Amino acid sequence: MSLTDELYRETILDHYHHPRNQGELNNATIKIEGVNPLCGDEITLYFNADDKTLSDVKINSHGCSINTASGSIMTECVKGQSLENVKEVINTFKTMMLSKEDNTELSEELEELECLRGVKKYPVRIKCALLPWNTLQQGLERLSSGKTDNQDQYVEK
Amino acid sequence: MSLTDELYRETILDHYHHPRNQGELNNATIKIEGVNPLCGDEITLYFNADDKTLSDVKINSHGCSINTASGSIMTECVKGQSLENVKEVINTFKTMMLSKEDNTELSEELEELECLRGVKKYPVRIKCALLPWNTLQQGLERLSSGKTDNQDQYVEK
Amino acid sequence: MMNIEKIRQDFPILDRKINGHKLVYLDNAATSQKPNSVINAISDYYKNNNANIHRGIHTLSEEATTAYEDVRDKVAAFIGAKETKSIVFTRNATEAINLVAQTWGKTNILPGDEIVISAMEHHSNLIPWQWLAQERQAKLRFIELTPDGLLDMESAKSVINDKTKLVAITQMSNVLGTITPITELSKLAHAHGALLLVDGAQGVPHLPTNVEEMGADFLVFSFHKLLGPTGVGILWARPELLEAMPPFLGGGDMIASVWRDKATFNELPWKFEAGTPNIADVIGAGAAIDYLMALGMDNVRAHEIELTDYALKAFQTLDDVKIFGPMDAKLRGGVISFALDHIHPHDLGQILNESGIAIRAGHHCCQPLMRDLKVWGTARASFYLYNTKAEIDLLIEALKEANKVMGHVAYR
Amino acid sequence: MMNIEKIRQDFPILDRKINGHKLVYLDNAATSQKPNSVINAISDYYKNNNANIHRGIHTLSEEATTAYEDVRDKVAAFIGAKETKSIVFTRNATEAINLVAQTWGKTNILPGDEIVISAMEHHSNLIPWQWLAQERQAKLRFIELTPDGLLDMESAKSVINDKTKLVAITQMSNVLGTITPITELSKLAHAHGALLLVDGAQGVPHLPTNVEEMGADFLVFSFHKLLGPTGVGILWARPELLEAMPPFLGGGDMIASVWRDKATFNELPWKFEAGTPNIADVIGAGAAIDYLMALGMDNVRAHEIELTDYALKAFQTLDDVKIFGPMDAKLRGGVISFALDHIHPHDLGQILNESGIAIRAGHHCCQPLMRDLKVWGTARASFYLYNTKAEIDLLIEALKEANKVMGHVAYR
Ligand SMILES: Cc1ncc(COP(=O)(O)O)c(C=O)c1O
Ligand SMILES: Cc1ncc(COP(=O)(O)O)c(C=O)c1O
Repeated sequence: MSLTDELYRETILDHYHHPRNQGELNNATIKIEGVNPLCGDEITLYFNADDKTLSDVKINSHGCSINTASGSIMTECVKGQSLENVKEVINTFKTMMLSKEDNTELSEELEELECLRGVKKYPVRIKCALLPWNTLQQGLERLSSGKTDNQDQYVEK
Repeated sequence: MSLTDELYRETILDHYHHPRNQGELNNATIKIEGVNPLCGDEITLYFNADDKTLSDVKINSHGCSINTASGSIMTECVKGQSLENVKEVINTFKTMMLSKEDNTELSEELEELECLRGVKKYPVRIKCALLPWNTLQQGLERLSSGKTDNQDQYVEK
Repeated sequence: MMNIEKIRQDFPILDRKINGHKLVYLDNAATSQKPNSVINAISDYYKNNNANIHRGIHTLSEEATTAYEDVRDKVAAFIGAKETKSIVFTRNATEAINLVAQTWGKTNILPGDEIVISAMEHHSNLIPWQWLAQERQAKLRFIELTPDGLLDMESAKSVINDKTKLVAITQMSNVLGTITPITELSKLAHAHGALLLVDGAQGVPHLPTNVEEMGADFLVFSFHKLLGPTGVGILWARPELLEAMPPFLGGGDMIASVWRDKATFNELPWKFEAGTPNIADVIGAGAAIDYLMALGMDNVRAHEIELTDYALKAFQTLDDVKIFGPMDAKLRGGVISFALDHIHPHDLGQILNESGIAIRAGHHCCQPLMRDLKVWGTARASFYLYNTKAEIDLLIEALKEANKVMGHVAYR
Repeated sequence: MMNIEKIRQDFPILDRKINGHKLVYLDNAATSQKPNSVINAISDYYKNNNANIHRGIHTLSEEATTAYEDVRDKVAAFIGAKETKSIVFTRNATEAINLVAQTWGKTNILPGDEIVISAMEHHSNLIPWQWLAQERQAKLRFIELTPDGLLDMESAKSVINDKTKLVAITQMSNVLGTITPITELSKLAHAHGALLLVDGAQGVPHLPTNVEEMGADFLVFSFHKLLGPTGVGILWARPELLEAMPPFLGGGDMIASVWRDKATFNELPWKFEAGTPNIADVIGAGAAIDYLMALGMDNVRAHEIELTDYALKAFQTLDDVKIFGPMDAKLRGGVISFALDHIHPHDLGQILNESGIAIRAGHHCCQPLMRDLKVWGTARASFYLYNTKAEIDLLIEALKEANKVMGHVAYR
């Protein structure tokens, strides 16, 4: 199996070709764009939430397979979850992607994320995988700050 | 005789230590500054002239030996000369300094300039020698343009 | 005719192995590789002549000054400029455009004036004019493209008018490869009293370029795309324009006399070069010009037409491929943007890299063009004088492989 | 303690012969020489990893990006900056100062505000403030020097007041060698709500430097004076200042999203780096930091104090010599400006060059200071880590010779 085959393992390709929760949410509590200026990936994330639960989420991706799959799996992992849980999921995923060691454990509900672990070997692609998550994180910050003016843009660093 | 000895031959040192026509001319027809931004040499040139003759000239030099000597000898060569002659002298000197060949002939009246011929071997110093002459040339241009506002600065290139 | 195999030996990086494969470098529109003569010019300078220039009287400083200033003559000869003093060294093409916008622009653009660029400009030839237009309450207008990606001269005629003060246009598109009709544009602009700035970042490295024949008023380009080092760009402008422009950055070397409260400025071109310049790389840039002049830009261009023609035909043997830009190699440079139906360019770039093939993927700093093309990015292969048909064959093979890796699922 | 003979072997140019003599390079305040590790870092990059950065997905681009960005960490560590994103690469110190003047300055300086610099600033730390003051109808004020060439803190206290918005000051004078009391100035400036910009062009290469200890808000310097290549300067600023500053030059790489009529900008530090940066030389600059960090800046400073002390004493054995600046080597760097009574500095420079000794002569880009000192220029010998006492002996010998060549005629 070549490195590339490993990267593009089936789960990623499945989510890339059939992304879940794609599209727009009318009257979303939060609408936020995420941009990776270095490669041009852009996503728009919509979600409905009160101060406890993230009840619905949709994403409009125009990125590469990693970016699209990561966003697709993310929506599955966070939809209907308590905000507390959502934050924990974000943390788990970011730790998995950014820590030097490769020993982050994924619980059963998150095991779909497993397929993205291979991305760590390709440093330039890590940002592709992180963009939806960082955008969600910024969206949550906006939610808790009460500034829901829907003008925000998250720019990947 | 080392290269340096040759450069600092006696005539130059004499003019450097006893520069001729140094100082200011009150109510000069033309007063013009000359600057070499690269080394900081600055001179101020004063002369009286009508449309035919350069009747008097003074120079205020703060430059190196080459610059000071060149200005000093220049004043001797041009003082009291017809403007036509002055232009010719300027041309002769500039040709001597700038031509690739080393065969510019100097007439008897100009033979004091001979000592500056050695400067040609030191390309950075050529500008030191040229500054008074280029400043005089620009001053003459101002004279003939009628703009005698005494605000001019010649900047060596 | 150039001997490409011999040329390749001058470029040490071409022996590099990537993932076990010999490097196939097809990212020349981003930056070119460098011949030994350029690399050595830089290290020889540091080993033998390094000194600060202009203000020094010792031997090293004199040698460094001469070597640095001599490159100005070479650049002038290379682009057919009549006067050495019209050559200003900058960091890159981007800085050169900003210099013009901030000096010429701020003294010449008034409210209501119009600045004209095209739909395919690089961000570097867009953002400075957006800012200038905003600041001066001027209008930024766009020449559109024809459906096959050429500059639409009808559109040019309709947007350039007597309010136009500047037409700023790329000589060759870094996305579509399109070569623009500079001489025609020059006539059009000048007929309306406007000036013409040519963004030669892509054009100058690949096309014989003569500022007089083009009828340009400003030309900018970057040496890193022209076999030269990073950190050196050129602004050429007609000397009378440069004379009239206020200085750009202030500091050492660009002054004549300085007092606490005022200063007078140095002559051209030094008025525009503040502080210690990038001496070593300018000298390296001189070696790049020597290299290209020895080959002849006509030969470089002929080789690239041949390669591009070959590549355009080879691409058409692929399924599901879309090529952006003109299909006639004579109307374009060796920059081929393309898309495969089911593979995002970013993925494609990575898959090709597994075979040692370096292409670029993304918006190529031309987001407005991407929006017009209704894509989020393209894959781009771009050639230079050391590329071969065999390398294009490898590219095509690898693209076929990629279709397999990513599957032919016709979704999204 | 450093082994100077071993260090000298790292600098190939020190074997250079000038007019039959071994080069004695005492023009380090103008630019430093480069060790092999720096020269090789640049050529190795071109031979193995050269690519455009940030936007590429292929191996070379990834390697180049990593190598380039890693230098930011090194620079941050070298100057004690806490955040990598606070390091902006510029062409030189001059550009960095202009950047601050044109972005921070234009958004923060209002009519009636005051900008304070000192009487000994380099033109690069003067002209940008002259322009800003003129444009904003602000006032440029000067801290004077004490008779022995130190910064006069009484004067500082009298010119810095609540109208002061910025104090911009050299860390070490390139003419007098004077080291300024940055920490004290920082307290004084901050007490009045002003910011402190430190021109570290001379200081950073020679003194252990820590932005936090200094209490600086901005620090600029140039790598060519710090064993590094030409074409790389640094702007460090407190991140919250950089965040609030508008961008400087517009173009590729500094944007986030671009439309025809507007754009959003990239994160720090890239917001301030428009167009293709000087990649190779930044990587070379990283090698320069490695070299200095391995030696230890404390050791560099100790060596230079020793040399300077030796030189100051040796100078006093000469007739008719005047030294400008403080006479205590601990209060100054290894930059010695001097005058011989009857020899113009320009002539002196040339005479020393006959013996292979490279010094500088002129106004050293400090014309206002020259006017204050009532001279048209000075001769200047300046040291770095590879200089030796034996070289100072050669200098003193040659100065005695010069007195003979030019004669002792006490005129003018
Ligand atoms: C004190 C000081 N500031 C600023 C500069 C300007 O540095 P650069 O020419 O590298 O921009 C210099 C060097 O000449 C200097 O000595
Ligand atoms: C057409 C065009 N213009 C301008 C630029 C900017 O060049 P640089 O990044 O060297 O300033 C580029 C290169 O990226 C380009 O392709």
